[in-house]
Amino acid sequence: MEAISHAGTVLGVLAKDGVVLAAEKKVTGKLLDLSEAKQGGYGGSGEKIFLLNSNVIGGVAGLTADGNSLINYARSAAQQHLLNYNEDIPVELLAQRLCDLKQGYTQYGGLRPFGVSLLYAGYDPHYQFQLYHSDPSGNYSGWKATCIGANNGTAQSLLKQEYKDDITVEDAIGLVVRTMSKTMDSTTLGSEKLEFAVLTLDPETKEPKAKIYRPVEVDALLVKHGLAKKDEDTEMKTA
Amino acid sequence: MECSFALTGKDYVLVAADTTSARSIIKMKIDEDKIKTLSPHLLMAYSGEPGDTVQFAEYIERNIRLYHIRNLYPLRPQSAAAWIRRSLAESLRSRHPYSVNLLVGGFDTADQSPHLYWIDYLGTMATVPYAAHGYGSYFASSLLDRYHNPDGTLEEGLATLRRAIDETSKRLIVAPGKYMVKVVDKDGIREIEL
Amino acid sequence: MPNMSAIVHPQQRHFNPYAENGGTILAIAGADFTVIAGDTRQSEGYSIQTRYAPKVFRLTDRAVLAVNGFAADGNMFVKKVKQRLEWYKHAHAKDMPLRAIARLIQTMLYAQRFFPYYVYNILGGIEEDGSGAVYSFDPVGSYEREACRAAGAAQSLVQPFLDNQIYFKNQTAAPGRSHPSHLPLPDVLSIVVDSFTSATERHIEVGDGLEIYIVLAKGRSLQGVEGLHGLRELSTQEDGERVFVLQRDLKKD
Amino acid sequence: MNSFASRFIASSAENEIRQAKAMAEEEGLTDAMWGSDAGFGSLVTGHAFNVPAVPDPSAFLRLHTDDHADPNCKIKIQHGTTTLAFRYKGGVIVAVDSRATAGSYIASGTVKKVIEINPYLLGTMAGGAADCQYWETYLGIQCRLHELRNKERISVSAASKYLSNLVYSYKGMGLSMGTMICGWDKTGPAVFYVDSDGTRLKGDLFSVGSGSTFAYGVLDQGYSWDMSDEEAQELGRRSIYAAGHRDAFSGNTINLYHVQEDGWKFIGNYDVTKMHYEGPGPDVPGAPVGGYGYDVRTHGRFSVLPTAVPA
Amino acid sequence: MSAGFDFSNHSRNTFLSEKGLKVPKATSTGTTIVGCLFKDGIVLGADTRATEGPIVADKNCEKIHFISDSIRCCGAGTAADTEFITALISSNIELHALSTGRKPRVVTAMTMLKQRLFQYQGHIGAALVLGGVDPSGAHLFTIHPHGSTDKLPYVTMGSGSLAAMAVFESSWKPDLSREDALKLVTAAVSAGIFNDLGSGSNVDACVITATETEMLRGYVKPNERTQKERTYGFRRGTTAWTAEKIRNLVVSEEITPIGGEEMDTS
Amino acid sequence: MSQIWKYVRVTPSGGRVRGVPARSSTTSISLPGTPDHLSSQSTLILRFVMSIMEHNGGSVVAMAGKNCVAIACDLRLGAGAQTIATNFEKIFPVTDRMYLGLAGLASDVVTLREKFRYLTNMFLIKESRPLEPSTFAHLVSSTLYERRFGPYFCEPVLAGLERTPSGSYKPYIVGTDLIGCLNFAKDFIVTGTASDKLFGVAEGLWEPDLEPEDLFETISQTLMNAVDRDAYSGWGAVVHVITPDKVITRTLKGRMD
Repeated sequence: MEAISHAGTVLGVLAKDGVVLAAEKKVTGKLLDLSEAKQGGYGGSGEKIFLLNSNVIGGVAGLTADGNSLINYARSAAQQHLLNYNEDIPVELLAQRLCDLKQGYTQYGGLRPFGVSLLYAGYDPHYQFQLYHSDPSGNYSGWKATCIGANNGTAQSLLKQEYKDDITVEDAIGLVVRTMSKTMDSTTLGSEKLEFAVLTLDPETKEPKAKIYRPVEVDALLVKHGLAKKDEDTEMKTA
Repeated sequence: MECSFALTGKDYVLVAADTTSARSIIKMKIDEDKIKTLSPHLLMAYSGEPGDTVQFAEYIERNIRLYHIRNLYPLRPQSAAAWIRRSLAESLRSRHPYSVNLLVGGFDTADQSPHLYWIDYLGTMATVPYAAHGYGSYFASSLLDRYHNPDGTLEEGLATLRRAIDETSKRLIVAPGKYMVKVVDKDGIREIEL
Repeated sequence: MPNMSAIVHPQQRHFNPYAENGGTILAIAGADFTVIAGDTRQSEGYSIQTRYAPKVFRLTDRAVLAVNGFAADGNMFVKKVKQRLEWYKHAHAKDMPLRAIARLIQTMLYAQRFFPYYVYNILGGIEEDGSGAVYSFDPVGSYEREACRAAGAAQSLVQPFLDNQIYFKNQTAAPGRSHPSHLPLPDVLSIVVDSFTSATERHIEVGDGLEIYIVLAKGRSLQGVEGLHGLRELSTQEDGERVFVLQRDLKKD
Repeated sequence: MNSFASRFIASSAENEIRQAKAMAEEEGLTDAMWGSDAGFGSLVTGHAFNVPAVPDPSAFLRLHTDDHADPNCKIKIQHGTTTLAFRYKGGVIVAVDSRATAGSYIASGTVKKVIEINPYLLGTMAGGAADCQYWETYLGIQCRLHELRNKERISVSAASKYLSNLVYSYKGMGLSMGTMICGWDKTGPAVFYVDSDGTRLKGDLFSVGSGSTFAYGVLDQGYSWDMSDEEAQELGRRSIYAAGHRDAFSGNTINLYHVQEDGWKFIGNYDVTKMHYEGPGPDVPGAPVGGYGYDVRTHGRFSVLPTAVPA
Repeated sequence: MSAGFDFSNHSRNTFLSEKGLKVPKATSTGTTIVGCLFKDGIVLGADTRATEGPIVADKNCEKIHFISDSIRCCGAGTAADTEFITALISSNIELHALSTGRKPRVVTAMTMLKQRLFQYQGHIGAALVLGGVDPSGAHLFTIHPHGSTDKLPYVTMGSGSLAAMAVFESSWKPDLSREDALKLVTAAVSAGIFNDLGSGSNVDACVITATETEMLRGYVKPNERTQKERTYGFRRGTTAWTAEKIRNLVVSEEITPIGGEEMDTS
Repeated sequence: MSQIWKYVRVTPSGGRVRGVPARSSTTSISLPGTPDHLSSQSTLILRFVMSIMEHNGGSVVAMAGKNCVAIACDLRLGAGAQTIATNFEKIFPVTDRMYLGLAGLASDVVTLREKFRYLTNMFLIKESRPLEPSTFAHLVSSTLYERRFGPYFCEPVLAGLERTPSGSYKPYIVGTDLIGCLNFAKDFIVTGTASDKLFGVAEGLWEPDLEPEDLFETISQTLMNAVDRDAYSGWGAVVHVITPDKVITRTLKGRMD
């Protein structure tokens, strides 16, 4: 729990036609090799946001190593479901599967619970777009907008003020970016600090389509919302 | 000999199965229900090796119910059919495979659409607008090609079903005498007197 | 485990008068010619018995018969057909017309209904109206007149290719045009050669040599294939239908 | 005729073989061979069938030609068919497909499965192609002889009985034939089903062959005695299409015949695939607009089928 | 890989064949494979035809398999079996070489192969010619599907073995030169190619000496297809089709990172 | 699978040994679901005895072109002679530029399709690198050989574009038999009940360096004419042409009988 409250913020907002997820990266620096991340491959762009299945994106706050292990578990579980039922795993079911695992580690002696909270942003035909949160104890709950990690209290209250029930995904993106900019520890925003993902329906196939933003796209998004840092060069020099 | 038929309409699936239980040359029972209700909007007609049929159908019924209880909502028809197919294909690899032919019909409440699947004892599955198992299929499939209306009303569907059953009775020397007919639509499952 | 049925009828299991000698034959009818071809390999199992065993035989100046299947039956059958045609010629002072030969072959094959010749026959030639014709037979004599037909070991490889190239099956004609109903002789010859080289590539029992017979209607020309290497004329009369044979090599592996 | 009749009376398989053998030994010496009977040879003089010198010739034959029991047997006799014939107030409709298969290979798509016995009689072909072709040709000869002897046409009933007796005399020897003898005689339109088991049935409506069940499905539902000629022809055509579509061993083209008082008439040859996509076309009376195919006739309507590739 | 077979389908397939469905067969290489000793080492040879019944499934398959740098193995019989058993033994030989720290020996490979084949009682349908050079000299073995082996100066295997052996019997001598040995192997394989229907296409050869291994893939190609008489291109639009779907793999969405342009955020 | 006689010869396990009727060794029982009792009424309705590979029918062909590949299948799903459905696709996408065709027992087609989808996805999760055709081919091969003594009744065909180190793409087609023996070809690969017919037509029609649109014509003509001579394949067809920048999928207007 302690680890989670210090972890980078992960924030999710449910819109009527999509779900938005954003996360603050803690591990940054000039020397960090981001060549993999530039590709924006299957694994997402970095440390916080991952594609769990073609219909679910996950955001992780807590111990990175535990997170990776859980992400792998979630992906395998989703594939197992696909194998058995020939359908994408329903979002709630995926959250449940992870919580079953997490709960197991709280129950038996000699085992350490996972120090990770997760946000699940997903789509399934049962309940359309959904957003869930699960904590290390194995509890999970559904949300319209929520936040985990550092400063989550501030973010929650901001969201509470600004959230509207019929928010569109476009507005939700704006809301998320603004909230992130206000809650993050650092004063400036940039792709090396922020991960961003959106899940919508493909207009042609009506299938869920996850988009995890590449660093350049994150920067472009920040420029669009007028939140890009101005003093990038100076910061780099001082760092 | 066992015969089952099924057909879809715009917002329903009709499933019919004969009601005879036979052993050797004897009719042991003439009002056996061979259509299982798997979930509020899912039907399965089964036929094949006596013993296997009921054992397998109950195994499927219990597991689909278990999924429903665990996850609060039932499997959608397409997922249920995929899982049933997989169960049959896997059983085929065991020492005592189930020799069961199935017609799985359901109504997907998520997107309000009917679904019908033809599954045989090998674990072959086909997505079809109408289907038949048993010797009746040799007469009914061409007839349904000719008369089935994919967006017909329930009355139209029943009339077409009646044609298939009549034709089978007319031409098949071992045609069954009685059928049970069930329909699944947005309101759930109910039995219909033909 | 003892085979019970083998105990009941022991002898008939051992009496097997048939063998399969591989090879492939085909025939294509044109407007005023017919091409009949066969490879020359004779094999049993994995062994080549001979690299030159003709499968195509001139019957008259306007009829050529190709036989495939069990070579011994085939040779005997051709011999008997030739004998019957010879007798006919003596009785009627003319060659038997093609369609009559076809019916003769049917009755000769059907006479063996309960002890069949294991042969697939294709008869090609020129009808009395001057058109090219192909008749194909099953071992017990059912027959049909067609425009093109392949038989033998590689029939399933060659026939669909001919369907496509001769009958233009599955091909839509260019807008405003239609497919020709008959191909010219040079085209047919090249399709025949390519059919056999293709079959040789993919079927182990086809190869060694290729014999192509060409039957021409009365007064028709060879349409420019006169100069082909290895073309020989076999006609007995100058002014009637004419028969030619063309030999080619096929791969020998 | 006499030799046939005596053989019929004496008939037992062993007897049959002994006689046939005796005749076979004389092979090569008959007048027919000399060509004065043209190509018809043994057809005219009676049948000399050579049989193998084994204790059970029919088992021998089965061993080498019966590809149901053993797909690897060498002599593949062609099988697989849909044929139908029905009687209605306007005559007899005869419709057949044109496919011949040997194993999975489609040996021909242009087989004529209606045998034109004479201008008033048609026979259909199912089972062994050679058996049907040969014996129905032979039947044609006998019908002509009957006409010459009796100065009137043979009845459909008599012709079918003749054929039935003939093939029954070879029962157990491996003939395979299922035919419908159709015609018009003094009694009006008539259809008889005759097969190599010796069954002979008079009836209104028959279908024979591997695809017959599929044909029955459409035929029975559409049949009535009082149909118009156009409706009847359409029903025959549609039923063969149904079998061609559902049965792997039937298809290619449909041959349609209509028997009326003045003899039979060939109505047409229809490609099964063209029927599927386009139907017989507007020029054909009684035909519906558009193709017979399920996906073609229901195009644009709601369907539970996911289209293979969305256009 | 093949450390363990999964037999779970076996009872199912028995069930299916009881239902009357005949069980199909795998590709096999009706084959000519040969090998002979010469002055400096070993020459192996093989044809390149793989058949499925009377049909040629592969005109140019590779039947000389790698075991180690100086050991190779020709395979006849069920194609997949020869492929997998040589791959497995190759891997085990490598491990064995690493654990002993010595160059692998031909007898070691031979023993591994025969033990495995014997264990499977002939059900692994691999008939092998194994040859190589190791510190103890050049060795040539044949290994039969049931696990029996022979060590001979010249060997042949497969459906063309009789034809090939006839060549060896008439012309093989001890201490042949490299050229003569290669010529002899080519002649032996060619005899199989031309006289045995199960063998065909090209001659592959492999010369192994103490110092180097030379794999001569397609050493002789006596059966190249000649130019076709016609070309068979079709006019575009010949085939009638009813529906089309094009999936673009290059996403046209190009993001310009700076400049404040509108971008696709969907 | 095969018989090998010591010293003498290897017989083709795939085929019959000609000259010896295989009857005594073959158990022939009629397939359940075919009208046995009808045959007692009329010998004309056949009792179909067929191999497992023929039970459902279906065929697949793949061809290489110039900087492109194509793969095509028919759409029939049969149960013996009866056609059950005409929308049964046998080709599945594995990655963007790689398609897998599976012909054989339909149950195994679906089972293997699901299995390979699972294995592919797990590969991507674990390795997070693109799956290339040459890698996938060996995954297919070893998956099938794992069941050496109880095989899946499926013969896969793989067609794709392999990324070269320079970043361009080269055609890659490969087939395997039902126990995973890889068959690399530079021209074409065929499988299914029409395989011998496909071999014949493809050998005649295929030419090197065909452009995508020409390759489409050649593979379509090959498939359609081959399945038209095969009783168990046909009823429409689907063709995929894979080029470096797009995949063209077309449904053909094939024979429906």
